[in-house]
Amino acid sequence: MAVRANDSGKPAKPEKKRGRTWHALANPARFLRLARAVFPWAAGVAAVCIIAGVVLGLFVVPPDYQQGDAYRIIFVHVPAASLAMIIYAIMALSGAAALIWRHPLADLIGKASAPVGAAFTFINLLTGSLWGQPMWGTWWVWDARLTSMLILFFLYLGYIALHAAFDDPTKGARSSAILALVGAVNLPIIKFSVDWWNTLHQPATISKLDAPSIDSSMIAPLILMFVGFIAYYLLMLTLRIRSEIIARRIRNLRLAQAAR
Amino acid sequence: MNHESLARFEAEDLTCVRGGRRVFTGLSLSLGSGGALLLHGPNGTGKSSLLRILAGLLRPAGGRLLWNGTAVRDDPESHRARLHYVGHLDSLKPLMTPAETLTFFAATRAKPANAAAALAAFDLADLADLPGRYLSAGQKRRTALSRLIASPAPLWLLDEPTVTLDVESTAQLERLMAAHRAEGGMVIVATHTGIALEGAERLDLRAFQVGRRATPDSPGQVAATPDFEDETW
Amino acid sequence: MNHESLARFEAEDLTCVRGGRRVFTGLSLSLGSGGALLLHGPNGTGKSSLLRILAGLLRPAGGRLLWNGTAVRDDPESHRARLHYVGHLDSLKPLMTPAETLTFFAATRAKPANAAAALAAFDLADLADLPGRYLSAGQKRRTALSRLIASPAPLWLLDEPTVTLDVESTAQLERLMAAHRAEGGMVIVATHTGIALEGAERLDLRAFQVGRRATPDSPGQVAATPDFEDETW
Amino acid sequence: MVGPFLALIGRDLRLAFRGGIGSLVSVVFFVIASALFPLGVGPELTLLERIAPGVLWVCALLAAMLSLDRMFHDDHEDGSLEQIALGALPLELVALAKAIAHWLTTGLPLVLAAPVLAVLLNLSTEGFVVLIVSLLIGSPILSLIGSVGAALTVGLRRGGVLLSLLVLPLYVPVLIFGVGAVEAAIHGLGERSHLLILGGGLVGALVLAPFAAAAALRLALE
Amino acid sequence: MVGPFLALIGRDLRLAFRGGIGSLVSVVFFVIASALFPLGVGPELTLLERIAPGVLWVCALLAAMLSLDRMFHDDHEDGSLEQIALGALPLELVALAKAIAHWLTTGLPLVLAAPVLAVLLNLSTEGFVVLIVSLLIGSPILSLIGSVGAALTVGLRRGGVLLSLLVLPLYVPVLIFGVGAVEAAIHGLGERSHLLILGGGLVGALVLAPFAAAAALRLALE
Ligand code: HEM
Ligand SMILES: Nc1ncnc2c1ncn2[C@@H]1O[C@H](COP(=O)(O)OP(=O)(O)OP(=O)(O)O)[C@@H](O)[C@H]1O
Ligand SMILES: Nc1ncnc2c1ncn2[C@@H]1O[C@H](COP(=O)(O)OP(=O)(O)OP(=O)(O)O)[C@@H](O)[C@H]1O
Ligand SMILES: [Mg+2]
Ligand SMILES: [Mg+2]
Repeated sequence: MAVRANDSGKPAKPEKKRGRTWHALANPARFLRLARAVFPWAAGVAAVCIIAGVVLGLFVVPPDYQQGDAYRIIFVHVPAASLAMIIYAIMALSGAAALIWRHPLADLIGKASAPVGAAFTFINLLTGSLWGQPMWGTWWVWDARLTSMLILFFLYLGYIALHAAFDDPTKGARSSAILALVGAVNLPIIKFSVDWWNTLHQPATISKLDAPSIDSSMIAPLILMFVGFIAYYLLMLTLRIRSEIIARRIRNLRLAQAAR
Repeated sequence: MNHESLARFEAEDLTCVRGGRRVFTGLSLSLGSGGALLLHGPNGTGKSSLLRILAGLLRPAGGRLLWNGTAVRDDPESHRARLHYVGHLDSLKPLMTPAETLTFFAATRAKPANAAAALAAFDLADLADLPGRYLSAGQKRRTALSRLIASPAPLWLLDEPTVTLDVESTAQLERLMAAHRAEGGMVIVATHTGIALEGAERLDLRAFQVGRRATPDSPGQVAATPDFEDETW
Repeated sequence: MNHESLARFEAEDLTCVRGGRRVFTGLSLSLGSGGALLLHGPNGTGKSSLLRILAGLLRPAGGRLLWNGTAVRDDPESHRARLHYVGHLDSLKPLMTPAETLTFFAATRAKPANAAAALAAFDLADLADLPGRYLSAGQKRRTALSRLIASPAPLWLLDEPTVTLDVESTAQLERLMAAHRAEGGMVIVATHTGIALEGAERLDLRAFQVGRRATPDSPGQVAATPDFEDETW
Repeated sequence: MVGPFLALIGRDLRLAFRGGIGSLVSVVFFVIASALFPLGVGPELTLLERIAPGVLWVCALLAAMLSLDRMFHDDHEDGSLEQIALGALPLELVALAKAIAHWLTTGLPLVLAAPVLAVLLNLSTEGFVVLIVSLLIGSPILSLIGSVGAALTVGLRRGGVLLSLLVLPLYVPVLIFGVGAVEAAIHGLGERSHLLILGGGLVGALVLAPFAAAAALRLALE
Repeated sequence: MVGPFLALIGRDLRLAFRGGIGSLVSVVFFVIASALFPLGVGPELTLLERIAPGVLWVCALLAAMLSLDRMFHDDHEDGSLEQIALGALPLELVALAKAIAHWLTTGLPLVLAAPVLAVLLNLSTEGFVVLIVSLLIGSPILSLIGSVGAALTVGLRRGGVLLSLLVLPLYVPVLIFGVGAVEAAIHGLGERSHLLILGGGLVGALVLAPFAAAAALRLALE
């Protein structure tokens, strides 16, 4: 017989590939268990570090001799900028993994990270311009660093919009993975070109951004906030991946219903 | 015979996942020179998806294709060259004539076109130089089908080819399929309405479904529905 | 009976011009309550065009439509209110559910919708609240057809309604058409595959062609082909 | 008449909301295009201040224009448009409802985004309020004129770009008076007359555009 | 390989020519949008001269971008794309051929139209030649990057506007160096380094873009 069904039409369970570390997480149930274990730790570290950082930054560290209290915004501003860039790098890496190994977890990491990264970028832009008003007398200047940050924000928005535009989550994930990689190639170019463009026209503005050597008492809250933000990112990542897995199950139930 | 007389096209244990859902699994088939296969089954059982997998347009989630025993995955270019796929879309530009269309598609296959003969085979000779926008649904469909004749290939994959065809054109398609098989070609057709394909095997896609819905009178199937628990991301 | 029991729908001497070419001419038809008409003929003979003319979507180049003897042209609003047209397109948004779609279209007709009953009639009750993007081709088609039931209208104009329908749905459509006619409604259907419509008249569009092509064995028809001379601008 | 009219607007709004970020994209275009100008022109604040009203209005106009092609396109493609045309609502009111829905989903967000961009481009504070008012009066005109262009190009391949060509010349007066109002306010010359003319244009467009659009839709449905 | 590659470009050109005015529309957009700026910004010649390089480059960029969505859209919609994918040409070369055809039908006409607009915007004579050269090197980059965006959005509803969002941030470096070259020439600072960087960008895009676009097309065909 040329055409044959396997026994009684029941689906054969695909064999689980074991041994490779990557596949240790290849099973959503196992991932969810891991996520449940990570959750309290991430939440705890985030809460402790951020609260400690805020207390230190607002009340303990002495005011700046030049800027008064306004500079305290740096404790949000700088870690947010770092996270914005780190998260984009993670998205690009997981995008490469998604395209090469086609692993669903890599897909999910990208989708779950993007809004968090966009939020940190936005926080950086917001705190920066809030700070800029007292310092520079204007909310915004077309400075190199500011401009490349704004473009990073657009790259995030494009990623989110592209992902959301697909009905099929795996297609959305692969497409936005391609976009993340292209954007990652472009990101240093943007930074470089914008730097160059700016120095041609207005070399003066940048110097304001170059921090004077930071007082050692300011390092502690900065590091605390940075660690807190990282923990917060991990927390959001696991939470968002978990809810995405659940959302997909619901979606699949609906699809199964449609397919009868 | 035009086509390799000892060719054999096989699919082993195919699994198809679309939109994160398994459409079918464990599907195998095998077809020799002159063979024909009729795909049927209710809406949404994966006939079109299977044809796209066989054409190499869709990557199966599991399983593999073999041509004369060698894996198609290792040499997708040759596989593309030996098949014709006619899907739901007619690939006809409003601004291009049927003759130009056939010549162009033959050129993309790096083959010379026999456009005039192909159009004549579907009774389109008089419309050969009319821009596509003037053609009716059935005339467009016939133009798409005439690709089969314009540049020969042993394996024909046809997705509901008779939709919008009138009775005479359907009969002509049936004759052309018979002639193709007589020359050693293979034909795989998905259809709801039935089509004359002498000695064709029939493949009911229902046999390979995964998440069949529980119907009130067969509550036992409920258990089969969510196999997501441990595999859906 | 739900519908006017003495209604009569007539078309007199219709001419259809598309893309500057006369498709058919001198076509008349007449249909009373409970009547049915099957349009057939090869591809491109103007079945779809005729249905669009009857629906008032396409303006005929000549001739007129009458409802109970009064010209439709004088009161197009009432004509629209008394017909349902189901064409090739399913009018279903990927982001809207079948239930919402039916309610919306009933609202555009300023009529209350009976969405639940209509969907149940086509076995779509389970899918009523699923976004359209999850539906397969046949399910979309059934949603489009359920408009016929959601807000009643005496005249049904159906263009190849059974395309992509599976066997059971086709039978159900036939039952619904019969019930509609029993209530005094009228049905006009274009189809290639045939559909059960008891006592329906058949109208072969070939009879009204203008530019019939000269076939080798009927060279006398060549003269009929170019009637452009005095009418084409 | 009122029931079908509101049903149509309601459905379009619901579809836009369900579209997620997709439906915000014209605002995003507005933001990005406005941000491109400083990149092209250079970051000097005084220069930017000088060209800010013009750049903002031109970008708002382009953003409104770019989203026009989806006004009737989807409905035409999937057959909804012919069903709506077979409904009780005259095509004139269909076109008006569509233009209103378009404005609510693109024009209004543009107006809301404008203040942020005005900051980015260093618009002087005198011009701020007038910019928003002029956009509030002017952007519905863009949607109305746009509905005519969208209806004319609905069945066409490559309609999108052709649409720009049809619609841009008609947008010029709106642009001139819109920018005029802002500049007048900045230079303390009194913006009232410009805004009044814009208002007159809005009334005119409300009266005329639906008829033109309906005629075009009738052709598209043949 | 060469035969199918040329056949594909040839067909796209033929379709563009048959499209009549429709295929010239991106130039027309370029002209109209550039012409809107004097209207929006006011007619002072010195101001115009100052912003001319930026405005011309931004408008060229927007014009190139607007015609992107038709790069793969029609072929996807009517099934030609899957037939082409089943042909002998690897998808990478398909994407490259499409980008080349796009440039020939939109980028090149933009370059040809630029001198006229430069006069309109009072661009100083020093910038003239460099503007054209920078467009000549920069616009193919726009088509190539655009082919990635077009391939990513090909199967989507509302792809057109989403495409802008994806592609505009990627266009920023081209804009900066393009304008930079013209301004450097105007101020006598030596445009060579800008043009060399643009050239490097072109080579990079030629090498990388087809792979990204092909990956995206493969997804769209699934
Ligand atoms: C919207 C406006 C602003 C944006 C988008 C912005 C963006 C950034 C970015 C991207 C970084 C880099 C962080 C890193 O390299 O890890 C940064 C660092 C910093 N910013 Fe801002 N910034 C803005 C406004 C300001 C203002 C007004 C000030 C104060 C005058 C300021 C002071 C700083 C300082 C002191 C640093 C740390 C510098 C370093 O460690 O290299 N920023 N900002
Ligand atoms: N592009 C797509 N993305 C996601 N899911 C899809 C896609 N196309 C089809 N599906 C799903 O895959 C399943 C199989 O679809 P397919 O088109 O292969 O069925 P079919 O047997 O050809 O049905 P029909 O008789 O309606 O043509 C369906 O359940 C459908 O919902
Ligand atoms: N939009 C259009 N513009 C110009 N000509 C058209 C258009 N649509 C159809 N035609 C022409 O009108 C004639 C009749 O087409 P129509 O679609 O009515 O035929 P049909 O009988 O429904 O054919 P089919 O069986 O293929 O559906 C055809 O010759 C066709 O070329
Ligand atoms: Mg199918
Ligand atoms: Mg038809």
